[in-house]
Amino acid sequence: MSDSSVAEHTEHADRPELRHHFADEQQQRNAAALGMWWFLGTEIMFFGGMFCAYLIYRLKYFPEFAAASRSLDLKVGTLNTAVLICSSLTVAQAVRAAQMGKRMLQVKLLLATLFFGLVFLGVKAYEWENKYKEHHIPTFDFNAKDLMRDNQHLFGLDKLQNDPHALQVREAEIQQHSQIFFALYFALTGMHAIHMIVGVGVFSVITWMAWKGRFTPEYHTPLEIAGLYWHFVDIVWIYLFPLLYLIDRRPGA
Amino acid sequence: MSEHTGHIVPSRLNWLVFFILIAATFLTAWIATIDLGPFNTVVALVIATCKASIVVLIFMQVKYTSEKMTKAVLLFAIAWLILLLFLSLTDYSSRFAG
Amino acid sequence: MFDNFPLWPVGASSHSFAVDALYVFLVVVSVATTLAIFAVVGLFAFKYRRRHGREAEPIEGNLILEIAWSAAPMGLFLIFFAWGAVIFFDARTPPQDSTEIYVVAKQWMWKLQHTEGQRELNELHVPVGKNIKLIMTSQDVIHSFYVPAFRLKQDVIPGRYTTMWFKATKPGTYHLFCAQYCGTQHSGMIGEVVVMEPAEYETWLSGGVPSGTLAQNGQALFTQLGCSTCHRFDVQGRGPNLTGVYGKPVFLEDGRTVIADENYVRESILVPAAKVVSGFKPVMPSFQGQVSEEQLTSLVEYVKSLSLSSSQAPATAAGK
Amino acid sequence: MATAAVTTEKKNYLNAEYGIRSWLFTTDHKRIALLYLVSITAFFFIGGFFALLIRLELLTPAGDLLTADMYNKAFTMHGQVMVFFFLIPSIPAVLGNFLVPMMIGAKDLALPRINLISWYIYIIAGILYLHCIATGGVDTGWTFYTPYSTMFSNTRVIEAGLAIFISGFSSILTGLNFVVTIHRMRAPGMTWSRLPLFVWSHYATSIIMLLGTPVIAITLILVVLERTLNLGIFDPTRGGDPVLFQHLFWFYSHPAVYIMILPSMAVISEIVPCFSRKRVFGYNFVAMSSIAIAAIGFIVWAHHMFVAGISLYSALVFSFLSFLVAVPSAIKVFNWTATMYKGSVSFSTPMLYAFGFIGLFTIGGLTGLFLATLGVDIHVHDTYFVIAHFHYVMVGGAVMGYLGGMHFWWPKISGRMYPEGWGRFSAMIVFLGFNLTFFPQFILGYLGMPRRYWDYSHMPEWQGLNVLSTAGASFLAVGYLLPMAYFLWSLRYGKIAPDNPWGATGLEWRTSSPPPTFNFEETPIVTWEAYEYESMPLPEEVTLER
Repeated sequence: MSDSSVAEHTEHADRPELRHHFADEQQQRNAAALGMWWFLGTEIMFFGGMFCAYLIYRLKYFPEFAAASRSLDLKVGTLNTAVLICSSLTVAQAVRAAQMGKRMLQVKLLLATLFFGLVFLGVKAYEWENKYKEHHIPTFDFNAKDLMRDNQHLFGLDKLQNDPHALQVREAEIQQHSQIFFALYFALTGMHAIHMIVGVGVFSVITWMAWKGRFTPEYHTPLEIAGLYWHFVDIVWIYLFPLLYLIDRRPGA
Repeated sequence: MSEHTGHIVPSRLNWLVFFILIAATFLTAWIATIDLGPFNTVVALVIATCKASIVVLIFMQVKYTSEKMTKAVLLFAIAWLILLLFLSLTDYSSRFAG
Repeated sequence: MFDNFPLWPVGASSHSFAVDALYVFLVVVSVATTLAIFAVVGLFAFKYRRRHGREAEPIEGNLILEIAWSAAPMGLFLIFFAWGAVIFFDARTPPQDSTEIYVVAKQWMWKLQHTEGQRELNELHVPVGKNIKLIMTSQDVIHSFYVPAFRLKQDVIPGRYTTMWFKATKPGTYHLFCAQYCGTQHSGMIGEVVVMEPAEYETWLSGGVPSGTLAQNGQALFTQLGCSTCHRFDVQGRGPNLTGVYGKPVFLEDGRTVIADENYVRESILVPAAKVVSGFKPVMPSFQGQVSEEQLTSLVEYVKSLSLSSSQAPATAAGK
Repeated sequence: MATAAVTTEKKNYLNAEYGIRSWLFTTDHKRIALLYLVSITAFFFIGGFFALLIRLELLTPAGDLLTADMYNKAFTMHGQVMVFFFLIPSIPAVLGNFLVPMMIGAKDLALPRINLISWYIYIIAGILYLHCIATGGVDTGWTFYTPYSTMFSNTRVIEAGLAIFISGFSSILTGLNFVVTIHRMRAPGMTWSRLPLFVWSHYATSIIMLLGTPVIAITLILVVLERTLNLGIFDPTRGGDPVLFQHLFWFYSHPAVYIMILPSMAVISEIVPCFSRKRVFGYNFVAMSSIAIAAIGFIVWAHHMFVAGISLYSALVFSFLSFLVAVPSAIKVFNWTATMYKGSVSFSTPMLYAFGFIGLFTIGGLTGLFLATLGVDIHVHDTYFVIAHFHYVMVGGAVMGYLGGMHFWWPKISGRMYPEGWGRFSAMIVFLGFNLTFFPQFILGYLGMPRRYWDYSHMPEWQGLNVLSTAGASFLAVGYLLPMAYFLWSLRYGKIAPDNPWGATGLEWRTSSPPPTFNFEETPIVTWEAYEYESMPLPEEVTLER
């Protein structure tokens, strides 16, 4: 750490939050915010690589993707989206509370954020556990039998009933291609969950800082920056929800 | 020095955004069950983009920031993502056809 | 003494000349540009070298010059692009009357199969002056079929067919390389392409002990696997009549249209349900895992032979 | 504003604090730059060692020195070490780290702790990669092509992939720091149109680091997951597409070439005006061409895949786009040349490297056009022609720029002068050795020698050119070792460097050598244009030395 160098450079001694190399707080805040925005740009491309793979395989193996998507629990997915939106609201309100200098309100809102974040992760864990029970985790005894059972028509399996060999082969294919969906599902939701876990860790620190009264209407940059990250993770989920859960939910299809 | 605090978003606006987001979430889940042909995906993505936009504009305060760079960075990154997807498709779209 | 310092590869295909011509053009332009830049740098460096009593003159820039030296290279590049594109387009579009040879690559060898039935390992015999189309796939990793004398290469990818074509113009023996890194013995995955006079080639063809042409093998397999019970030629069976299908557009059940090329036939054998012909039910079983890549090539070849008029393919006409 | 005589008592960033802790926990961008300098130099010699093995093996046609597997590992690790652990961090993390804040009149980078973290991340990645080398290495080729890397290779692919994944974060954080610093930390009066071109190029480089690196990060993670969990995303036997990997890989790895060359162009854009005593010709065009290279560089990636089984249509699109990126590169070369016109050109060591750069980059760039030309690429793709081309750009270009920059700023970094005679001598050795090493490879490539061949005993006619190449490589090795030796020598015995030995205009020359911890005694206020050499007198000692 640069404590020694800060001590050496005493011109900001009266402003403890201001680091030595910045001229004023405004410059420091702007630098941090810009840094976070660029980092979020990086994150877009990080998920972008997976979105690219997703797009191509979705075009290539649409029936399997549609069927696998239907096997995800829509109610739980919708609910979880709502939970994440709640957490975004509490973050936005916490920033507001900091801007107005209300310490306890900040802390409560941040605790609520942590709560919603953990609920989201809990629900995600529950969904993954179900995937495990359904044998929908790639390579862990992966089995797409239930997908075939529920989507006879979509896969054209109904037309193959009197040809056991054809059935068998088509089934092997469905097994493979739906596994690609689930590979991408776990890659995408897993990367998202890792981001959530990091977010919860960061917000624990932020909550502690808020509790200690570190944030004032003049200085609450860490909260603001962490908030940007949290909202971004929320936005990723806003896209993952339709891309994973809503590929094809039409009743007739 | 009011610059330091930035713009304070009214509480009511935050709540309004919240309700729109929740409503849109249920809306998109419901619309997905109606047969719109190929437009199901389009509608789902349009709704997602609207939701993402208001999060960016209000919650992330991009609407209020005096900083031009924020928008530029955002547009930059999105443009790059589209380049990746679009140019990969120049290969795949014409490969599937053949 | 130049045995150890060859400067130019032999050219032995209809392509070599085209590629060489463009290459020479590029070399000439590049050398001229490089020399010009070196000369100007050298001239400036010498003429304006640091001397006492002479100061540098401040010059900010010159818009017209900037535009000129942006536009001029761009114009030149457009020529490179267009010329290169024409050659590439030609190299990637096999003529209709090509003789087909199947290539199966695996770590670390080339298996080649002539439609007449001959099989070869790491050695390919072709007649001079005939268009040859290679239909290639790999059993394991990505390889690349590269014959420098023909100035052609194409990656060979597992799970699908890629094609390339050439017309050899000069009899001789030429190197065949794997150009895509494929593991331990990558540099040992080499072979020879033997280009022969047509008469000599006929002798070579008949010299071997082919167990029948590729299409004939395919036909036998077609019956053996029971394909012929559905794909009938006399009456409409459960599957479409395959006569004349190859190379033509096929209307699919889901409204799309595809051209029935090698990849389509291959896919239809392995993944029948993917593109079902309009008016038929997806009842065909997949043969994934049941037929080897070699057998697959013979089946594809047989389906093809059903579309060729007897004048073009005497060998297969006899088999029919 | 340049301070007068330097007293030995003067505090600077080097003697401000002592002890290992003062280095390992520093947040001073200059000290972090030196930490990077030491670590990338170590990796340069490791990569160089593998290069040596490759060249020795190819001295004779038979595969006699190494086994096939050892050879495959040697070229793989040569590529990965040089690309990910030397070239990508080289100029940005050393010279960029040191100079970007000083050039814009800042006391430090905007995020100093992040800067230190990025070095630690780099070290963690480096140690992981060294562990990978020590425990058997990796043989996939630096490109990790699937399905070989995922299903067939029996080497330590996971470890190598993770090491490169981690090093990516170091690169992202460095880029992030530069962008924020350039936007937020400029001294009063340092407008965008007064920024040194070095800073412009680093800005462009940072954009590539930020938007490209995450894609290779996720791609490598997918490869690792594919190997550990058998996902099948790139496995053709399970419905995956191996060519998709190539798309994702080159989406980063082509722009990565510009991460290497843009900072080098940055150095040349500083050296040429300084040793011509003139403003750079067409400042706006040189600055904007950096941005254009960064932007267009992202949309040309599939020119690595013309024969990889992409569609004909896609190949045409990418060939066309690839030619576009050559235009801004050409603009730069023309502008540097024009800068010398009516100048006062000195042949000091950095300028010799700049000449070398212009020459080698011209050849490297022009041969790149051969590869963008579809018809010719079918023949020369994956041959030694490609090897020669990218070494001309990445070694001839990037390393020449790096060495030129090291000589140019060595007085500032160390406070000492290097021996000028030795400097000129080794610049010449590097230039000649380089050409001898790599020019024969163009011919080998057109003859059809495929890359990554361990044994060419069936093609003995290739030996002559390979011998030339190996001979050149030994010159090159001497050329690289010499500067290392006399730089170290100069630390103790070199002449004390004045603040501005070259009479250069940049802000970094208006503070003492070596600079104080916070770079400037007081924040500078910029009132002059970039490269205002007409109002910058040549210092006495340089005038005498010519």
